[in-house]
Amino acid sequence: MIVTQTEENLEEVQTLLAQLAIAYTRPEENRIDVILPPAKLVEAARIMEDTGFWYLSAITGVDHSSSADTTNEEKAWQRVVEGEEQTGFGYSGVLEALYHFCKGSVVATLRVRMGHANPNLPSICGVVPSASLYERELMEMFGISIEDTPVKDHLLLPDDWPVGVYPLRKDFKGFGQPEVEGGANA
Amino acid sequence: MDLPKAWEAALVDLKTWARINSPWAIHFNSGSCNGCDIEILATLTPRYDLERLGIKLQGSPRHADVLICTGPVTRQARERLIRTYEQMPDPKFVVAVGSCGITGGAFEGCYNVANGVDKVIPVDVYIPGCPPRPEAIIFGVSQLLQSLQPPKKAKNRNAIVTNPITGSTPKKGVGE
Amino acid sequence: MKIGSLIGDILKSFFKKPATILYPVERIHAPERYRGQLFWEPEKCSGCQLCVKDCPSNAIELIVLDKVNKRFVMRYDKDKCTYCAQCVASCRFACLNMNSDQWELASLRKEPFTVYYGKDEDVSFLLAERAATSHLHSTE
Amino acid sequence: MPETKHGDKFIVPIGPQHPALKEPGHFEFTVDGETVTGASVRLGFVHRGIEKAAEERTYIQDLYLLERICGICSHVHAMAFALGVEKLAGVTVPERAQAIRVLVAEMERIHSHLLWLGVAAHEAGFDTLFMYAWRDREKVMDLLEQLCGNRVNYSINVLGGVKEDVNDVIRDGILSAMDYLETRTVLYLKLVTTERTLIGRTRGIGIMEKQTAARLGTVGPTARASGLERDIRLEAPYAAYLQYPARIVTEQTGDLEARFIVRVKELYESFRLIRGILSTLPGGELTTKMPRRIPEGETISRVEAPRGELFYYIKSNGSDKPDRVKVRTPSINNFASVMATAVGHKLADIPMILSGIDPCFSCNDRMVSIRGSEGQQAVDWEELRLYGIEYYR
Amino acid sequence: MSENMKSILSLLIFPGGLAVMAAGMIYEYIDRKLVARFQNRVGPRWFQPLADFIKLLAKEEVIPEGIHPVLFQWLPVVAIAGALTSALYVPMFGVEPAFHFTGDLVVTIYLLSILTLCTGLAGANVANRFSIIGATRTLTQLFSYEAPFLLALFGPAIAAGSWDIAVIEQYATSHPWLMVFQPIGFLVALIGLMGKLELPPFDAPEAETEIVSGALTEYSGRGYALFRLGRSVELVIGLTLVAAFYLGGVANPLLFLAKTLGLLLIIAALQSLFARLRIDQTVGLWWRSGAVLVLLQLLVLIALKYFGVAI
Ligand code: SF4
Ligand code: SF4
Ligand code: SF4
Ligand code: SF4
Ligand code: SF4
Ligand code: SF4
Ligand code: SF4
Ligand code: SF4
Repeated sequence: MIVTQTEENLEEVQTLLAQLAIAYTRPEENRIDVILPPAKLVEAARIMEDTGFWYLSAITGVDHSSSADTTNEEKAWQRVVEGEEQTGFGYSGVLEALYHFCKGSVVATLRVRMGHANPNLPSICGVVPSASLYERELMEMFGISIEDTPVKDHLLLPDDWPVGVYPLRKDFKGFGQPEVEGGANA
Repeated sequence: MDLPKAWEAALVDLKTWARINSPWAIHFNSGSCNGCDIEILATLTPRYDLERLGIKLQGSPRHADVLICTGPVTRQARERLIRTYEQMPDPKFVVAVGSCGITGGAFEGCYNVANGVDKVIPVDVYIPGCPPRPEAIIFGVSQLLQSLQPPKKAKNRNAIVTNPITGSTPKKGVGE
Repeated sequence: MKIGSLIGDILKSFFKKPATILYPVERIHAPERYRGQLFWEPEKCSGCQLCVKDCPSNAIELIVLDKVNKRFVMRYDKDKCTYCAQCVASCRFACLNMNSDQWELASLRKEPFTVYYGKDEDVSFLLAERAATSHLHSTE
Repeated sequence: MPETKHGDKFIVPIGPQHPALKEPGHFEFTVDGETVTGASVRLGFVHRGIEKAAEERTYIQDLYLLERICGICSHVHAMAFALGVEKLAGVTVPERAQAIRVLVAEMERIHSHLLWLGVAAHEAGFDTLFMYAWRDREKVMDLLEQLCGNRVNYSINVLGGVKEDVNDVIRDGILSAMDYLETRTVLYLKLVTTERTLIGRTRGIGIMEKQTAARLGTVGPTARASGLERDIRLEAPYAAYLQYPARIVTEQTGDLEARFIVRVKELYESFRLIRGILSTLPGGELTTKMPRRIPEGETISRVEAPRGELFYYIKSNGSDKPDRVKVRTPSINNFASVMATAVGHKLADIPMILSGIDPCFSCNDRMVSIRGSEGQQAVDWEELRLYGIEYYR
Repeated sequence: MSENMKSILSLLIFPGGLAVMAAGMIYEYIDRKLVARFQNRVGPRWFQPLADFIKLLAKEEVIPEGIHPVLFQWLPVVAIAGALTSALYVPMFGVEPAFHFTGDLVVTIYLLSILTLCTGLAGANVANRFSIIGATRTLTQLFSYEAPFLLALFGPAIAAGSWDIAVIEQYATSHPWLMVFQPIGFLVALIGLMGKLELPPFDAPEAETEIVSGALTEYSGRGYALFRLGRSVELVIGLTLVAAFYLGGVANPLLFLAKTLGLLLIIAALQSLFARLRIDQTVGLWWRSGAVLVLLQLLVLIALKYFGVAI
């Protein structure tokens, strides 16, 4: 029997994660977003696991810079670290990883933020084994380094993909047509 | 001595006849969305039954005459596509199915694709559509077979429909 | 557990007419809504370019010969089109439609895939102009 | 492939495949002696960079681009995206449009399950069943073509509604096809539960316990065959599923046979839903006006695809192009579950586990090569399986 | 006509060469057509096997690297020669076999196995993993069905008290259909024939979804054409043997056609009915059911014979 106790579940997450979170928001009626420092991520994941949010639906990476303002990124990151900008979205110079845990209709998202320069995350594979694929995707698509994840090979990109090029970052503009076609004729 | 010559001509005709009536195919997915692939598979099923034209899907490139290729050719698929093509014995033909196999279609300009099969290997027939209906695929293949026909007999054999598209003359749509 | 549960069905199939349609021998018609080749009527077009903007695969281009007199030519690439009909939905003047009977588009060459729509004189004007410029380029 | 070897640890790669029907993948299993200690998967043979391209195109173009992530469940992709964008724009889509979306989604489920049944049968070397399943599938394809204008990639969605309406002719056509398919489904259910040669290849194979399935985030029929009641249509109803509630189909055994049964039984459920929708189709408009620029915000859109939960995350920045679109397809979740169930098993079990999860896996190259100290040693699927039999004797 | 001329003729034209090849193609066509009809589709045109054959002959023959080229090229020839030679001992089209001697039954059966052995060798010769697996499976399967098949054909031989195919055939013609008295032998012979020809559900050695095309994956052109033709020829010979032994002989061409085609119909239906057996299931089936049952039947036969009961 599937029960949807949206409100109760949301309350539960909120109270349990209260001491770890920097802040939280309730963007939609079935969602809660909890902003965490990267160091607290694993702990938070374990709490989610224990409360029945064992279903990790996906991990989304987001690059918040628009491609124009990457110059300011360190400054912006500074503001985040200093707590000036802790909620909301749409500020620049920040990479963010979103861990979507689901239970019934509720989506609880753990959000951790990093600067562009040296993004680092702990792996949650110890808690949620199925995170492995998504963490690999984060690594190759956004260049976030996850030191203790079990497998670090490429997942989607070819093996001869250039090092240091991360296609889903905003500053990646593609290789342009000639390169791809030239490669094809080789 | 005319006889050997006549014999030779007959032999050539026989070979052509056999080639046209027994095109075995191999199917290669080079990054397509599966749409074209399921339509290709559908052409083998009772509704369309390509076996009645002698077409069989083969597993090994060594046994195939026709490479049916779908998708815009991703970076990873490129090598394997070339290898498959090289493994096929001559004479061999390539059919590019689907808009994205011809030009990249909706994926044109994506960073991981080569925008079309003919950027990688030579293509003999292009079948646009997204995906083309199974009938349209059959039509494309019959175009290929027709082109193998010696010119004098090209018309009335096999009851294959001729291409209704004539050059680039603009036409009005029906129903206007 | 049984073995050969399908026996009734295969026997039935054996005596039934095959489900096959004999396509290349008998021509068949697609349903009315089928989205085949795109067609464009120059008379009604306002030149708003909405269709071009919304096309997911750059399959159409509206070439403006004379904006004031509404002389447009539409270039259409059958091999780029994804046959999604978004352009048809976007056009407020119903200039575009997709023909349910033109789906046998296969060709041995890529050239026939690019077609130009428009009033006859506009198309021939454009093509002549293009031929001339390409000639210029080649002699350079 | 990087070859790694520490002591008696080998990497065992499986795939990439022979080119055929679906997405090719490549798997690598690390084994320590007999036991699998790690598993990894390599996808991307069909990776086209859609997520990046989506950021560079307008919402309207994205609708069609995303629809082309996959030709088998194209409609649910477009629907998930459209629902998400409509949520962001604060637009209410007319009821009739929502009902038609659900109608097409259920028809797509029928086509997808029949397709799967056929392909699975083909994998098992049961070509007659393959032919019959695909022959019957053509009925649905015809209807979809009649209703939407294309057999695959229907493109019936637009942002703000649907393009095409259901008229009387189409409704009658669908209803009579449902009756026909229902009689056929009886046969399929009989086949998958009683045909001995088929059961010989499905019963007791690839068992996944409910607990494991739950922990690994398995979705769709694979999860439901393990007794897990997971179905977004019920958990978080979207579009018109509130008005036309689905019923869940589960099996407890969790083996390959259960997955066959769940999928076939879900066909009945789809027939019921379609009949319900057609008998009480709400009236009204098909589309509503959509802004071209979508207000800033982010949303999550989840729908139940034929293979399980499909997850979209859409972030807009106020312009006419999305800032980020994340797509998580059901398959990747089920990949994760194979990867993890493999760990701790004997190497000899791997082929079973792979083939047990999803037919897509079993059609990945059956070739396994063990990289041992004496160079490369080729082991095929069958040898590996025989080896498994031997091992357990 | 001298004896030599006669044997050469019979080897090349009738019943050895062209005639059997033509018959092979026709029977292959009928088989494919029947299966197609069982699957509710139209199926191939009548000249399909011929077109396939000529096309393959005209194709480039790729000789893969790292193999024994002579072996690679000659194996198909040996294979088809074996199949064709065996036709000389079988009463084709209701005509007396070209040759016969005491014990030619055993020789024929071994000649029939040459094709399979060649297939196996051909697979093992090639450095392609699919081929090697295919070869292994082919040989595994050979060992599993060969014995029951042989035993199944011995049944009528014991009944007739001779190892000469022609004599057995005459015995079968003059007695009621042996199929009635030895139903197990009949079934095993028929199914053994399917195993021999690697028809579904015994097609694990060339399962397309698993190992591409098995042992013959690397063959293109002429070699592949010959192997395929050899198999069609075996189909005809096998059907003839079963019809001659179990269905009351093939005394005249009409009876021959009627009986072999009847058998073909059964075989085609069986092909469409089942899912593929895994190679271990095949082996298990043959040894556990096939071999044991035929052996039992043989023992009963021998015992009856011993006690002088007329069969
Ligand atoms: S042409 Fe269309 S349907 Fe075919 S593979 Fe490409 S995107 Fe898919
Ligand atoms: S149908 Fe779609 S792809 Fe084709 S021109 Fe129109 S908008 Fe572009
Ligand atoms: S949308 Fe219609 S009116 Fe506007 S340019 Fe296109 S065809 Fe012309
Ligand atoms: S959906 Fe994922 S796998 Fe598919 S193209 Fe996009 S990024 Fe690649
Ligand atoms: S799960 Fe993925 S590959 Fe499978 S049908 Fe759906 S979108 Fe396509
Ligand atoms: S799970 Fe299977 S069917 Fe689905 S996308 Fe993956 S390979 Fe394809
Ligand atoms: S899933 Fe199987 S049939 Fe499909 S592409 Fe992969 S290997 Fe081929
Ligand atoms: S095994 Fe054959 S029919 Fe099946 S998916 Fe592969 S190529 Fe297609």
